[in-house]
Amino acid sequence: MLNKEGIAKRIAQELKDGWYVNLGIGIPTLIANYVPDGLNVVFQSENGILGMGPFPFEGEEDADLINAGKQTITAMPGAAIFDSATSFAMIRGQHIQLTVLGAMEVADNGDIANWKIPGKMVKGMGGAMDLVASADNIIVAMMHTNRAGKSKLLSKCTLPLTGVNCVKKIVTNLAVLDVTPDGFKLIERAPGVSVEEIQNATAGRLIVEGDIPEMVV
Amino acid sequence: MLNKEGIAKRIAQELKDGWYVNLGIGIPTLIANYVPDGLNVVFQSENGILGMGPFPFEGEEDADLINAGKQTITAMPGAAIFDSATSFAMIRGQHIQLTVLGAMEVADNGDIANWKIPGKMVKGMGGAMDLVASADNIIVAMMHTNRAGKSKLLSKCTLPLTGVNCVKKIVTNLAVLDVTPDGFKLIERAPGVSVEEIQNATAGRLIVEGDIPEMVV
Amino acid sequence: MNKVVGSVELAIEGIQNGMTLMLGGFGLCGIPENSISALVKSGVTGLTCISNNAGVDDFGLGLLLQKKQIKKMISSYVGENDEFERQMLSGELEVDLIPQGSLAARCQAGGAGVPAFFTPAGYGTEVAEGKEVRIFNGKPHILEAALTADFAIVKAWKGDRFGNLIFKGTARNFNPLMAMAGKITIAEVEELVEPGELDPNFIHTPGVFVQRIFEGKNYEKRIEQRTVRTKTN
Amino acid sequence: MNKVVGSVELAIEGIQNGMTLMLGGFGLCGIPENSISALVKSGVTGLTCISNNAGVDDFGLGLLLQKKQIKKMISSYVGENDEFERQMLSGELEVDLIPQGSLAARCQAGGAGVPAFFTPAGYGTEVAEGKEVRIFNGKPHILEAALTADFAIVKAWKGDRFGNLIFKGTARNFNPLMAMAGKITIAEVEELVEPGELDPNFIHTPGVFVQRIFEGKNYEKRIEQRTVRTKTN
Repeated sequence: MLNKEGIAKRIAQELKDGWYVNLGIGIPTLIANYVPDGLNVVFQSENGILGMGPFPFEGEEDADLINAGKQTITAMPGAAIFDSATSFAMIRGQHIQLTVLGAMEVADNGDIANWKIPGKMVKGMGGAMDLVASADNIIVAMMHTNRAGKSKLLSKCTLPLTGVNCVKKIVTNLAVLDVTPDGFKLIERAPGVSVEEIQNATAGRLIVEGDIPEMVV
Repeated sequence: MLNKEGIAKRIAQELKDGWYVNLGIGIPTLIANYVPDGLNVVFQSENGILGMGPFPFEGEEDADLINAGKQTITAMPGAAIFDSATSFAMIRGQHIQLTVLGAMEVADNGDIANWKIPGKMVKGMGGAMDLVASADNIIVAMMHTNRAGKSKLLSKCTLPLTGVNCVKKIVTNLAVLDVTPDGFKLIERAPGVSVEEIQNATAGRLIVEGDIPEMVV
Repeated sequence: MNKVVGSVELAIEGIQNGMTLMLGGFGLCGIPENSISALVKSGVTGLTCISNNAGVDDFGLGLLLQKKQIKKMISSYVGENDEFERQMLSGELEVDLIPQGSLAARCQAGGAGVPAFFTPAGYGTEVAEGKEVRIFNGKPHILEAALTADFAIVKAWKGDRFGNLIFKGTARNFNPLMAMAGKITIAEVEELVEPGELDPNFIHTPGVFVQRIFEGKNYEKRIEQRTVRTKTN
Repeated sequence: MNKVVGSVELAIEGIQNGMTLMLGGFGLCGIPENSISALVKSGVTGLTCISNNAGVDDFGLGLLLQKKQIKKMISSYVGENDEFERQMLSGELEVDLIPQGSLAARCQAGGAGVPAFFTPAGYGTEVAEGKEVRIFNGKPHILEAALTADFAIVKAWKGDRFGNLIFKGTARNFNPLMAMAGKITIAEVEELVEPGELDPNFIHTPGVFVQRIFEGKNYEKRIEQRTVRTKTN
């Protein structure tokens, strides 16, 4: 089974040289720490920067340089800064090769819910609806089940949707799955996790074809 | 009767302090030479500059600094340069207080035709359609009649339209006229021009109420 | 051409009860601190505020919320604010949540005279309710309307007397878009300069979009999430 | 991340007969001179060119027109070009004339994933024929569709290896918009610099929009209308 860092590490293996990547808050943010050596990847933050670098050294924080999580950041050499409209032009216009974000629920048709729980305080969707509606390549990073032990991979989302038919791949603490027209297709098992455990933790349609390799993280 | 410079001088009297103004090619361009002393007016050229200044001194021409007529220009202190989309955002969003342009025909409902003569080479509308469809305050600067002596102030345009119900005021070699719901309203006569001469040269509905003063240019 | 106003009080003159305001900023980054303080002092109420976020309890728009001066918020994300939550759950405060990219594009469209446009964002979600859906290139889109405001209030790094503005870092965010969309746009700047001091090639907001400008005082520029790394030898 | 291509020939590789190109520039100001010359040499034909203007007889897109490599022009103004006029009147060349502001906005929309938007420009004229009309705030608008291109070719002043671009003066014009709207965007620059040399705060076109970049040679930068004044004592 993977922890959060493990999920981030596994997703980092999906990165390709030259990609522009938008990382959501939470597990996705950790991916920046695991970019394979020699790979040039540029991180976009939707509040208006391409070429986001690591956190600043203590004492070098700049209130005018934050990411979409409102954290102080740095800019890499070759960075570019722009307004929010230009930022979402990049996203909506499909100039960003990969979006990784968290989710509360994913359905086996690629629907995603990650912004609202009825009856609870709603904080808002931020940029998530634009990101999922626009990106060609969306990976969801999340735990396979919620705190109550219930599956987050469903046949139909129960929570208000963030986007429809958009998720392409899911990396959880248990598995890597592709979203296909026939449902979740199991691609890899997390270390030490059996196909049965994944089947038990998946409420939506799950396709298991042949031997499922254990992932190398 | 006014010559082209006279028309420009008369229109310059319409300028107000602090206005942003877009001047079309031809007579309108001349207006920049007659801005009343003490009035601060900023000229926009739709290819992407606010704060267009006079032509450069000989030897100081910059191929990268032109106006929408493709003429070499200068930039005033406090100028701003931007792309074509931002430029027309200013125009379409009604941030420009006055647009002055030429016309082949104006109808007494404010329609304007100034871009195309069927059967002749069509050069294109450039920014004229955006300008007339957007601006709140449009003055047409033109001769009252065409080279064949026919009126250019009509009850209905005969040429393909550039815009509808948009012209607010017309300054010709003969007169100043407002476009009202009831037709062209004569406001001023050019020096030495009689009301009868203006009536004879105007094919559209013309409203003459009371004494019509002679303009002071 | 001199758009400089002598004080923040003069800058916000004319902002009346029930008006719609746009306020630049992302979180607490790039917010018009001086203008917000003056709005609090002015006691103006019943405001509709279009702003990506709603500040925190004791800073930014949170200060207006504390005094119950805001009737409605139009935002994309409003977490990190207890008073906001209380007013929203009690029904005192109306909240209209909009996808962040649509919010940015709707402000830009408002400033650019584009009354409506199609976007894929929000299709199939409650954001799309009541909105026209149309398919382009096989993909469903929804029609979103432009946003404008009685006043837009933005914060820039430097600006000149003509209203030309430049922003620093990600404090740019929504500021240039909202500057376009205000019937009257107020810009507060950290440094007011003379026309000609800013390079015409590198103006972020051309002065035509700005009606009033002033140099703000005592910027706190509070950091919401101070994240750092430590130097290793 | 290195988008630099070693030659203009490599830059235009993949541009095939019948493709749609966007080319930046206003008149002869800010046009991709090196790329146009290479296209002429390449002999590629049947092109649809989206460009505000069509050059003059012996410069800019006029060079491609002379060789009859262009099938269709999408422009706002095409005067000052005899060969263009001849081909247009003889029916050899298709011409689609678009209001300049709509052309700019349609390119920007294409790059921004906005498939269509409403504009007042052209309502009541032949430009509106066949287009949806809708009234907003009492004013009629027409629905205009986004434009995209197989390749966009732009000219910048400086650019870095990541494709970040800055433009000089009014040579900016359509270049940043078209850079957004190309499936593949080629940037030729007067000066190629290293990442970090351009201030991140003042990038006109972020590198994400650019796929190939090279330093052009021997820019003529011809002036179409040389207008000057004389110094008086």
